[in-house]
Amino acid sequence: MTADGGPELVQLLTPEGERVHHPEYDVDLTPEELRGLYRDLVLVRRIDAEATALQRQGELGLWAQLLGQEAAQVGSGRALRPDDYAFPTYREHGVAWTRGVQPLSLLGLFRGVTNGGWDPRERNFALYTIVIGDQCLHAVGYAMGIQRDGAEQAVICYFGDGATSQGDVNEAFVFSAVYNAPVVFFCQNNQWAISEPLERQTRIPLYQRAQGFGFPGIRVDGNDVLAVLAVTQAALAAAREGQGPTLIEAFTYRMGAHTTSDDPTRYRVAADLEAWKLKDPIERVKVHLARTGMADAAFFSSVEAEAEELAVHLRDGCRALPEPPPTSMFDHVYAEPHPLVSAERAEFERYHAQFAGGAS
Amino acid sequence: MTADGGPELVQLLTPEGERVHHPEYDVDLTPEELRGLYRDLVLVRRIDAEATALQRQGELGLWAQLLGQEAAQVGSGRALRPDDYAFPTYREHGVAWTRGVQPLSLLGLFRGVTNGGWDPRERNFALYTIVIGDQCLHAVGYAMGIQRDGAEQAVICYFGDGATSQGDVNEAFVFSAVYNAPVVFFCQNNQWAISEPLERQTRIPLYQRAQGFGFPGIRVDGNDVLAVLAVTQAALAAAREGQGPTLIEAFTYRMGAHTTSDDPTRYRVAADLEAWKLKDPIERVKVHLARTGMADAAFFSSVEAEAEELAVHLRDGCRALPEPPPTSMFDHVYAEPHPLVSAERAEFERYHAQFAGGAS
Amino acid sequence: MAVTTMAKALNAALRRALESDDRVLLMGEDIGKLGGVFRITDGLQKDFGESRVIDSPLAESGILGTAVGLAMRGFRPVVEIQFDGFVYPAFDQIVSQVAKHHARSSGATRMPITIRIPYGGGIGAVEHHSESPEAYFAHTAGLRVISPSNPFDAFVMLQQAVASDDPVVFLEPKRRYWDKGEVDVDADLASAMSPYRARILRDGTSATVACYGPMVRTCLEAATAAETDGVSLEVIDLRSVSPLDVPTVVASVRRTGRLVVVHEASVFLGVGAELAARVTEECFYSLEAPVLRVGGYHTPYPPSKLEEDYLPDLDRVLDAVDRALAF
Amino acid sequence: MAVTTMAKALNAALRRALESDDRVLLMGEDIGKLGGVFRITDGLQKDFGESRVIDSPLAESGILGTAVGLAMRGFRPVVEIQFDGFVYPAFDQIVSQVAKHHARSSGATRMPITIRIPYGGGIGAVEHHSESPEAYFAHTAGLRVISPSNPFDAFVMLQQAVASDDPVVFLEPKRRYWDKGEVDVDADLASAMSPYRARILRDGTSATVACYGPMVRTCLEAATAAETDGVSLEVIDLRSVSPLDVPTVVASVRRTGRLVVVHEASVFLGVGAELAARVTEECFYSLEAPVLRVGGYHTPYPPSKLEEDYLPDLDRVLDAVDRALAF
Ligand SMILES: Cc1ncc(C[n+]2csc(CCOP(=O)(O)OP(=O)(O)O)c2C)c(N)n1
Ligand SMILES: Cc1ncc(C[n+]2csc(CCOP(=O)(O)OP(=O)(O)O)c2C)c(N)n1
Ligand SMILES: [Mg+2]
Ligand SMILES: [Mg+2]
Repeated sequence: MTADGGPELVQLLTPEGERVHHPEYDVDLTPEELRGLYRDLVLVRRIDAEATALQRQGELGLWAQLLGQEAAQVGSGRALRPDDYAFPTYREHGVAWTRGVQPLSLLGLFRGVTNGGWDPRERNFALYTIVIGDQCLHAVGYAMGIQRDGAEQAVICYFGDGATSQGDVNEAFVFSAVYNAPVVFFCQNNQWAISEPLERQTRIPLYQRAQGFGFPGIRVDGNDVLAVLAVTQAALAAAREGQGPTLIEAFTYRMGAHTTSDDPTRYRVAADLEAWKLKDPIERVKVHLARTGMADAAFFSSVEAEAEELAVHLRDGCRALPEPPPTSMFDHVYAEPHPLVSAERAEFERYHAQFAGGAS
Repeated sequence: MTADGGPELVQLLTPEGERVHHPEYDVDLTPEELRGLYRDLVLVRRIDAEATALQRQGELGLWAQLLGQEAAQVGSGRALRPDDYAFPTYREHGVAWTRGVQPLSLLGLFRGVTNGGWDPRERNFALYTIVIGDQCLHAVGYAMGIQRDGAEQAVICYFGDGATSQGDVNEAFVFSAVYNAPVVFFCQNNQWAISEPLERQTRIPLYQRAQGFGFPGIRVDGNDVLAVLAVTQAALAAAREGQGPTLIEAFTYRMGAHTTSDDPTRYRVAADLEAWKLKDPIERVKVHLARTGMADAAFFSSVEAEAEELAVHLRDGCRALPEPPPTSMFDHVYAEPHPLVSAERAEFERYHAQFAGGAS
Repeated sequence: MAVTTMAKALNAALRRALESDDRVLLMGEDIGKLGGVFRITDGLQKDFGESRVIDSPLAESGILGTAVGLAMRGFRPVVEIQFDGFVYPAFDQIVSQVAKHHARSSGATRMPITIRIPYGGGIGAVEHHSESPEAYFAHTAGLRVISPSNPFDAFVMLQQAVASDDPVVFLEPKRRYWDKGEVDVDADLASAMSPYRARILRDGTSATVACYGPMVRTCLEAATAAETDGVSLEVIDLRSVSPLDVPTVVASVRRTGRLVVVHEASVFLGVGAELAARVTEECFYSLEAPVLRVGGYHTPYPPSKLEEDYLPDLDRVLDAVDRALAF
Repeated sequence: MAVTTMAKALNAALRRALESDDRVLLMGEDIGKLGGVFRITDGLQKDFGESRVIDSPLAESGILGTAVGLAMRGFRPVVEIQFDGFVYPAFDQIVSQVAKHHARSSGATRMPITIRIPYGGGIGAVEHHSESPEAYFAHTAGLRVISPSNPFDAFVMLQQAVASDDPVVFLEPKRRYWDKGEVDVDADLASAMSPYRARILRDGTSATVACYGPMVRTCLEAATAAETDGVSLEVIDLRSVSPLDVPTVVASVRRTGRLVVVHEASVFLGVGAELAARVTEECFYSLEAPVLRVGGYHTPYPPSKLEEDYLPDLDRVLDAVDRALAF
């Protein structure tokens, strides 16, 4: 496999910040929109860095870092319309940001105060899914629902390179192809599934998987926010227009550890990381903005300031996240009354009432 | 999808019995070998017909007919070497025949006297697998074992068009590709999964699925025993030589019901069946043998006589199949002693001892 | 009131569900033109169209996983698993997603999914076609698990399952599909008994027999036979295995002093274990004998020629009753 | 004899298994260079090679399904499921194939597969990383299900599991991975106690407490605390949940008259239900109180800030003991 993504890689902005053209894909953004993307990238990276720090400080039990995948997430997330629907894994903090999900609400899961964290309906952004691949079928089911409602909406489904080995992901390919469902499969190939390199999951580029199911697959430079935006917009438009599914492979790199529990020095060489640093998704946009005069120093420092503010907000907010009352675990097991859960809750309350203060 | 299999279909013997050439695949058989294949086809069809009749007579609870799929099974089965290993579904009576499995032992499962019926190790022919797709992973695991033993053997795995939708089958594709395992995936596309036509499983020809996983896929005329033999021999040889997996799609047609419990008139039109009758897998071999003078009337009637004998053997043997003693259900739950099973067996015996005669 | 089979009653229930709520969808293998291998969905695709009665690809995880997405979109999917032994490929989606989505979302996302599974043995089938997987689901928080024993309950309970905002595993006793009974097809759902309540089908004084699904008829027959020996059995159709209607059983056991639980599933960690443990806890001083259990053995379901030896029958129920009475 | 952690003891056991039988293979996600997320396979790929310590694609059904094929070829696969909550995608292969192959083939095909699963809670993890799925496997005929509670048992029992000709679900109490204990790494396997026998860890007279895996330490601590109140608890480490060593528990209950069963899994249809039902049946006249159960609630495993409220702890065990004594 080509370490640089190969000739099939769609790119609109080189690592050096040069705007290039592609025969099939393009975006036409105003300077303001470009600055907006830059701002997204910086803020998303900052959320990630702050959450990582909060984990180190013991405020979070775990954090799944997105470092290096900002462009893949912001580019695809910004391609969505508000009424499109996104199904994330556990790492799509950048997509969450583009959907308008409160960054603070992303922390709850990792702090252990909730298994969810937000109402999926509010921003058409599903809850994080931890079981690898499960959400791909949910995405297809949701897309089948859109078809039945006759709506002009699309679904995007995120998953990793490792996930492509799961039966459920492949079943999602089957169902979406057979029903021609309006869904975009967005695979962030960050080259690693924890400690396993891509070669443990496939021997050909992942975007080619789609061919086997009869729908288009495309490989995009996942560190190029413009290319990702362009490619995702096109795929979503095709889905909305009834052309069915597309698989997008965003070729990128997990620059951090798998999660804060992971130690990548055990399984990968530092040189790779250095090579990928040269392809940083934010740097190239910054260079491009600066070189073309679309942004000046004042803009860059205003974004920095905003990032700083966001970090403070996260820091303070994280510590203030309310702990759920113990009895809340009984609350939503069922939507309708359930005698066993009621009895166990009562027993729980009786038991805790014995102790001074008791549990709520 | 092309109803006739399309231009990609490998064919060596036309429905009219004409021997044609293919740029890539060929077989060079002696007249005796050709007659042998004819004999296989006729006997296998007869086994199937007799078992179907036995079901109608109440001797079997069920039978999964192979009518129309004889060439796919005999051609691929005869491509195997004795030390290759085959993993069937529940319909591979023809493959079983080529492996030398006693036809009578196929009936046990359908008569309800066993959940198995033969010792898989004797003929390198696994037990029938009823859960759709499960055996594909077993086949890959077995092939991984061959690799570890440094043996020059290959595995063939049978499954249907419907099975291609199962997660497990696609995981088998992933594992075999990643490990380059010596396995041939042999998909009998008989156009139906019970009542569901191929379109419910895929929107492109099934052999193309392999492309998505990075190994070759090929579509062969499943009613052409010579083409199936040639293509399977080539794929098995490649596997043995370390070239990894191949997917063969044998394009054929289920001429009978799904099983004796099924009523295909509810979901398919008679005209299809008529069209496929013209492509009968046996007729074309007979015409070819007769036309080329490789076989005469005496040969054909000797095969008929042999088939008749086999039918009688099955009929008599089926009725004589021993019923398992009731306590046999406790016999092989575990390989090592298990107190619960022992206790239940003792209780079972105590209980039955109460009645006159008792259970064994 | 009309006399009909359980199969027809289930068909009528699905028809009513499709008619009364256009968010109800059916999905499964062969449920369209074929009407399902047991014809439970017979004619429904013809009348409600392919978009509401959906023949799915052959993939159970796919069926349940897309059902989750459809539920998130506001549909009420009713999925058919062709046979009990084929539900396991969907186990992850059922246990980790269907069962937990509602809690995970703090109530935001409901999972009104009905999982219909023809289950149990007695029809002379090959392997994987006769299993009783209810304990797996009953042990799983977030799921409800119910099973009708007769056409009337089948008709009402299936509609109740579809109308429920919780996921319901709806276990259809396939060997009772052709049993007949009276069904009031105009029955008002609102006034129907909760599907989670057990029903005393026969009053008795000597011992209580609790059962569900396919074993109900067997136990009723056992009670009739016992009567001739002067033994009066109270027969309770549990109807729901999760939740279990413990109070109804406890009240009965307080009267009779003895309990026998009967199901086809393996006794070891079967539903009977839970009922035995709970009833013993609540009736410790009224029990005159330990709760006895009659069920399948700790073996795979045997080949069909042996299923009569494997499945609890009238005699095995009476044997357990005798043992309970002898205590 | 050396003092070591359970994690290290398990590693040593795998090393011994790989050394002593070249048909033993390890397979799983991240078990190679990384040594598994808990480092249980640390260093093994380096020493035994990629062909015997196999990093698998990310697919649990694939892992178990290929293990079946490897077993048919005469290998003894030891597979690692990364966390309890990720075993469900493999459920079909485990229940329909691994568990049933031997019976289906009338003994011709053995399935000497060990399925290692770090299980249980208490480590502050996110969803799906703290579950206790043992009841699903224990209810499944054809499987054996065992769980060590200390480094020594971990060392011996894992080797016994690998050496067994039956499939063994080997549940590793992940929150006890770092507990230390004495391990005799030269211990002779042949003379070791059967893994299917329970062990009385502490004699007592007031009541019996039966537990396994992660709860053993909790129950021993409870027994120590109870002692100061003059309550003498007999603590039994069941070690195996399928088969259950009922005779050992029954003999104890005959002496103490009371039984409390403790596990992390949901009480409803948990292993405690089966033990309660069986012990009650066999000790009907010696029980002075119903068997009481302490375990998880009928809820999904809660977010980690609530896990202390969810998991049985010393106080909840003592509360149940008090209730049993008060009967
Ligand atoms: C079914 C399942 N198996 C195992 C895991 C443990 N696990 C969490 S993340 C991960 C690797 C995922 O790799 P990939 O799909 O490439 O996504 P990435 O983490 O790189 O974004 C694994 C094995 C899981 N969450 N779910
Ligand atoms: C997991 C599973 N789901 C459902 C079934 C029920 N079933 C038996 S055969 C069959 C259709 C199989 O179609 P295909 O794979 O094309 O093979 P064919 O029967 O045509 O040879 C179905 C749905 C099953 N055996 N296993
Ligand atoms: Mg990855
Ligand atoms: Mg087919």
